[in-house]
Amino acid sequence: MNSTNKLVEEIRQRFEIIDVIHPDDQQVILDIDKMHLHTLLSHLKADGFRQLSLLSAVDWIKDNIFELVYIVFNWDTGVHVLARVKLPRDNPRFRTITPIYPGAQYYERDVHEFFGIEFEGNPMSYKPLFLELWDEMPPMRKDFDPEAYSREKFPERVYVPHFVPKVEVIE
Amino acid sequence: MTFDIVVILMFLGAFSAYLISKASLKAGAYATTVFSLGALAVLLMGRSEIGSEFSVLFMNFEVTVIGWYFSGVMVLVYAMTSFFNSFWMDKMMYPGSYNFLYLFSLAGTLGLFFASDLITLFIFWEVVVWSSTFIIPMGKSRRAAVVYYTISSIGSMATLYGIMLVYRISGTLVIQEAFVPLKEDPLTATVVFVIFVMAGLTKIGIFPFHIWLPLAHGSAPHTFSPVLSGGLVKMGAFIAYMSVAILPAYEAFEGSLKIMGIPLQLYFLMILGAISIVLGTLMAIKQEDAKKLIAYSSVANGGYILIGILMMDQLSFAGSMMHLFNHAIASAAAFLAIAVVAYRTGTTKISELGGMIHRMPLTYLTYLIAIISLAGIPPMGGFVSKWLIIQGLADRGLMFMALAAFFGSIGSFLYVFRPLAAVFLGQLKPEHEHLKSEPLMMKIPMVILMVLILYFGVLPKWLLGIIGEIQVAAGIEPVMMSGNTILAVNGVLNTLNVFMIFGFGFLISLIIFLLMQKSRRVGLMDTYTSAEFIYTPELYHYAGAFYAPFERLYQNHPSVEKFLGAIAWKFHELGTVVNALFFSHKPAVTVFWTSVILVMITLGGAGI
Amino acid sequence: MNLVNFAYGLLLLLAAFVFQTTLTGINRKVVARLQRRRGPKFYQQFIDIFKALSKGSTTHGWVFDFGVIMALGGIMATAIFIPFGPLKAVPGMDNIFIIAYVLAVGMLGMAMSASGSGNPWASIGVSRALTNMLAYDIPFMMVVFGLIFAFDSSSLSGLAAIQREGGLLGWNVLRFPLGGIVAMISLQGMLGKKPFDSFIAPAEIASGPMVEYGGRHLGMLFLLHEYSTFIEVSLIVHLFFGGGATVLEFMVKYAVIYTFLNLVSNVLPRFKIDQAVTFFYKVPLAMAVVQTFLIIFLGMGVA
Amino acid sequence: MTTNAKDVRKTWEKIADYFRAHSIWMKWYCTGCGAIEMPPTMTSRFDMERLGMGPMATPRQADVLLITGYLSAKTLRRVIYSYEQMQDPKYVVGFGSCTLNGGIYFDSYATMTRLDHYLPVDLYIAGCMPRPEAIMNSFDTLIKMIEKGEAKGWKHYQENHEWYRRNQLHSLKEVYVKDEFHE
Repeated sequence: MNSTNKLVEEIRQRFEIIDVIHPDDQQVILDIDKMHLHTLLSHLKADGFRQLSLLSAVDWIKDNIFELVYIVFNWDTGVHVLARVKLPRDNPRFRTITPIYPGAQYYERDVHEFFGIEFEGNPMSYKPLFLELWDEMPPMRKDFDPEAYSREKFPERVYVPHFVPKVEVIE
Repeated sequence: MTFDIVVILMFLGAFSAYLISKASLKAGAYATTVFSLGALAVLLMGRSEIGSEFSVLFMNFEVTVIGWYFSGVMVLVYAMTSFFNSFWMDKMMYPGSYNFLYLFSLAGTLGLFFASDLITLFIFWEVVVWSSTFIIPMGKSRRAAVVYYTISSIGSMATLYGIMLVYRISGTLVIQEAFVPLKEDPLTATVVFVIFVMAGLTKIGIFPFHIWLPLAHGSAPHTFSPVLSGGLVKMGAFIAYMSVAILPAYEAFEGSLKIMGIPLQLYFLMILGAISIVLGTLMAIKQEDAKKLIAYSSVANGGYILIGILMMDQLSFAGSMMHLFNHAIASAAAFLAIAVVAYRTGTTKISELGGMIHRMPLTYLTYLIAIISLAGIPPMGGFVSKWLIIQGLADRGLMFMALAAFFGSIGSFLYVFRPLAAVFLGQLKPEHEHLKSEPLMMKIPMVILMVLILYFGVLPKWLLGIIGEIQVAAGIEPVMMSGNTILAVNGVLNTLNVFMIFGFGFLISLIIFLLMQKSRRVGLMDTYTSAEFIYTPELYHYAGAFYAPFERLYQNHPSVEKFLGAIAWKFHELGTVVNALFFSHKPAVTVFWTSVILVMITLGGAGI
Repeated sequence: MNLVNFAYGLLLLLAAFVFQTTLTGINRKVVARLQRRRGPKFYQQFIDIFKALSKGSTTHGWVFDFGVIMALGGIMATAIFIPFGPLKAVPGMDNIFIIAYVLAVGMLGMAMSASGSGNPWASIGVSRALTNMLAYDIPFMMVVFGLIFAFDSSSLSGLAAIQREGGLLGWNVLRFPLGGIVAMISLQGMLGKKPFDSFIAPAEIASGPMVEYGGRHLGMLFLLHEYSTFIEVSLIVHLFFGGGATVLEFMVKYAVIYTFLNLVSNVLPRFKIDQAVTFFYKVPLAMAVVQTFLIIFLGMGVA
Repeated sequence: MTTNAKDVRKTWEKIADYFRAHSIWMKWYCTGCGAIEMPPTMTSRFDMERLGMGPMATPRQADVLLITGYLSAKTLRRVIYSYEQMQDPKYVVGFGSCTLNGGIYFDSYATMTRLDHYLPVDLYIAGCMPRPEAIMNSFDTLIKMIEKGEAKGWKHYQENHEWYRRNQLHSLKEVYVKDEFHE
């Protein structure tokens, strides 16, 4: 826990951290205000966290927020840092992190495509990535009904039962 | 007395072509066609007058069989290429001069082949060199002309020096008599031989004098490259023939060390020929420009011709003489096909082209037949000549020459196939979608050349008959034929039978093909793409670095060009030093150095 | 040359097809047994070929068709030149250089047709195949050159007859063992068997030149493959194993050599194309040059 | 099966069908997890080559399009493209319950639920996933079907092309798409 403790202490001194969780001795989860995320990531990158392992989103539909998740990794110490920020669910917008991690390009396109979150400053993120010719609401949003979509788009096989066994319910 | 008229007429024709060009460029271009075709007709009709002698002014000529044969090859290539001249008239800077020089160089070659004394030979040599030097920069590059002229002057100077040497020894300039006294003096004979052969090597483009070929052929006007490669290169073969046959080398070098029955001097030259084959092949494989590729193939084929001529025997020599003709028409045809493509698309870069077969099928066929002949595959002419050369080598057991010959002939599949696949086959680029087919005037020479290549591959009797006469004249056993069968020491070749069996196989194959279900025609982009949808034909075309894995094996090779470039650079630096020493801003320095040198010369002269 | 020659030629083609295709089928079974499988029926290869011929096909233009016809035609013509044991369709035409060069017609036809499909995989395959050819052919031709010099004959049946005069020890593979090894390695390359099969690699370049073929085109290519195998193995049998005084002797020798090469092929991995070139120029070419040198300058083994 | 004039095969077709039945070259469209069952089927334990079957590199050479596993909207486009590149006669085998009825992800926004809606499937192999025994058994069935001339999916596709095309367009909007790498 030493290495991460030191890291967290240092970050706490510099940034306003809402919450810190240690799920594992090499992993740290930081909840942070969205104003400070970019400075945090720049700091972490300068500190050796050269790899952006993942950028994804979580749809907290009851709280009416989107949570963006950034995972960065330090190859020297083997520490994962997961930074979370919260966005309002209606008209979700956030600034891009491609100037810090250029590899975020495709993650941002991915998140934009599946959640509809817009990344300002990254014009490429508006291009479709995986879903060809998608015309509905972004499919990973919780209010999207995949089953209805599937029924409408992809007709299901209708089974004609040849033989229905009689089931007697024994009290 | 038809031949003197031809030579004179060609010179007059050159001037009249220039005058006609002043009136109308197209008419001037057609005049080159008319004159060269006329020369061809006269040559063919005048076969009975072989052996006649004539003089014009102070120049003496004699029509020998070999001269007649060489001039026939040359005029044929010139005549066929001249059909293309009219299409480039508006693209040249000096079209009138081009027409003039075109015929002028032809006249020069004719005079060269008929010359019966050494001065005449030299005069016409210079005529050809100068006229072609002025044509080459009309294409892409001026540097090419400089390199061409430099290498040619090595040849010219060598010839001139050789002539003077011979004259000092024998006191005559008549070719047939001048070399006779040399037989008794092997050392002088070696010197004369090396000098004359060097002149030949510079023209035929043998290593290490090959560097001008790709440069000049690659950047000459598209209509002159076929002539350079098919025609003018053969002048070198003529000089090489002279130095071996007329000298005669085998008698003169009777006493020197022999390897497998070949005198050391000749063996050394053969090794140069072998190096040229390997080098030309390797370099041709990695060229990105179609014209340069064929130019390097000329280097390789020059190696074959040289080896064959040096052998001076029944088979290889005949093969070499025949290869000279086959290579002339095949490489002219290949260059012409590329010229058609360049005329329609404006480029000869392999990677910028593709799918030309869908726009100009006849050009494709011409190129195909030409390269089959160049690669020496039956039933085309090139096969017969390469077969003869290799049979001769096998008879003598010259294994290293044979190694080079095998490498060259299999390597030629690689390089000739590359433009075929990347320029003519493959995906058609969108910008070439609306290209027109080749014009009629371009079709005529291509069809004639195709027919000739095929004809002499199937029925080489007539050609080998003439070659037999050449061999008799050179004092060696002529190549034997019975019917259509060529009789070699180690085996026989009946070209007609090969052709017929090939036709039979083709027929069976065609029947199998036609018996089965008809095919469905699909577009070029409807191919297996790992199920991916692709809409960019230009990216879906494999053309650049065709043999990348193979090229990688010899990419860091030593190069004569680099070596010569380094020498040139050192020379340049020396010039700068001299310039700085002599021509500084103080006149006193110049005066000082001049007087120092004058004193040294005077003292040195006194010392002697 | 008259009609009888052509009739013989046709018969020879049929015999070669039946023989080689059966042998291929048997070899598929042998390989299967090597891998502890049951393997297909011995006539499976026939079924495959006829099935391919019976199917519909697509074409990418006239050169795509023409190339296939030219390839099969050229290879069939070459097969006619090959003596089937003592049987010859056309006498006096079994010159080794003629065969080596007529064989190239077929190669060129196939390469042309493959590139004519417009598929880059095909062009890559062709470029690899040609590079491969430059690698294996030169050592082979060098050895053949030595043989021709030694026996003053470039006729296949002539060379075979000379060997048979000396009995078993007269076989060139025993007289010139270095050359024999070179020829066997080169044959492996000619047949496109492992480790020299990178030009038809199915997983990397989607079977290379064959990528666009289906239906009758593919069937004809299978025929072509059978014939070229016949030609190439026959060359070795005639040049190094004394040919055949009878048809049966020829067939037995042929089958043994072919099966041996197949077994070797099945325990080897694959060379990259530049590795193949380097290998051929380092080992077999050196051996071939040494062998030819021994023949020409020392007369070793010539008797 | 009713026999009408169209179904009567000519003699040469019967012979051809014999060849086609005993030489089955497959293009495996390995879209999903089912592909893992193919290596044991091919190698010495079950040895599919003894039935004359084998994998082929490209759809041009293949007779059977074997779809092993889930098809998403994106892969279905490629499968249809591959199918159309194959040469007649061609057969489609749907492998696993995912091609049959959508399997466990029947309600996903991305996966197809029914392959025969888009392509003429000659044979389904049920199971999630079917074991090699099931595969061998089904190929045995396929061989018998081809030999009898019952596997006529490719003809059905030709005759009812409009119906298939309508279904494809309904689910996919466009079959031939331009994706970003070719803009």
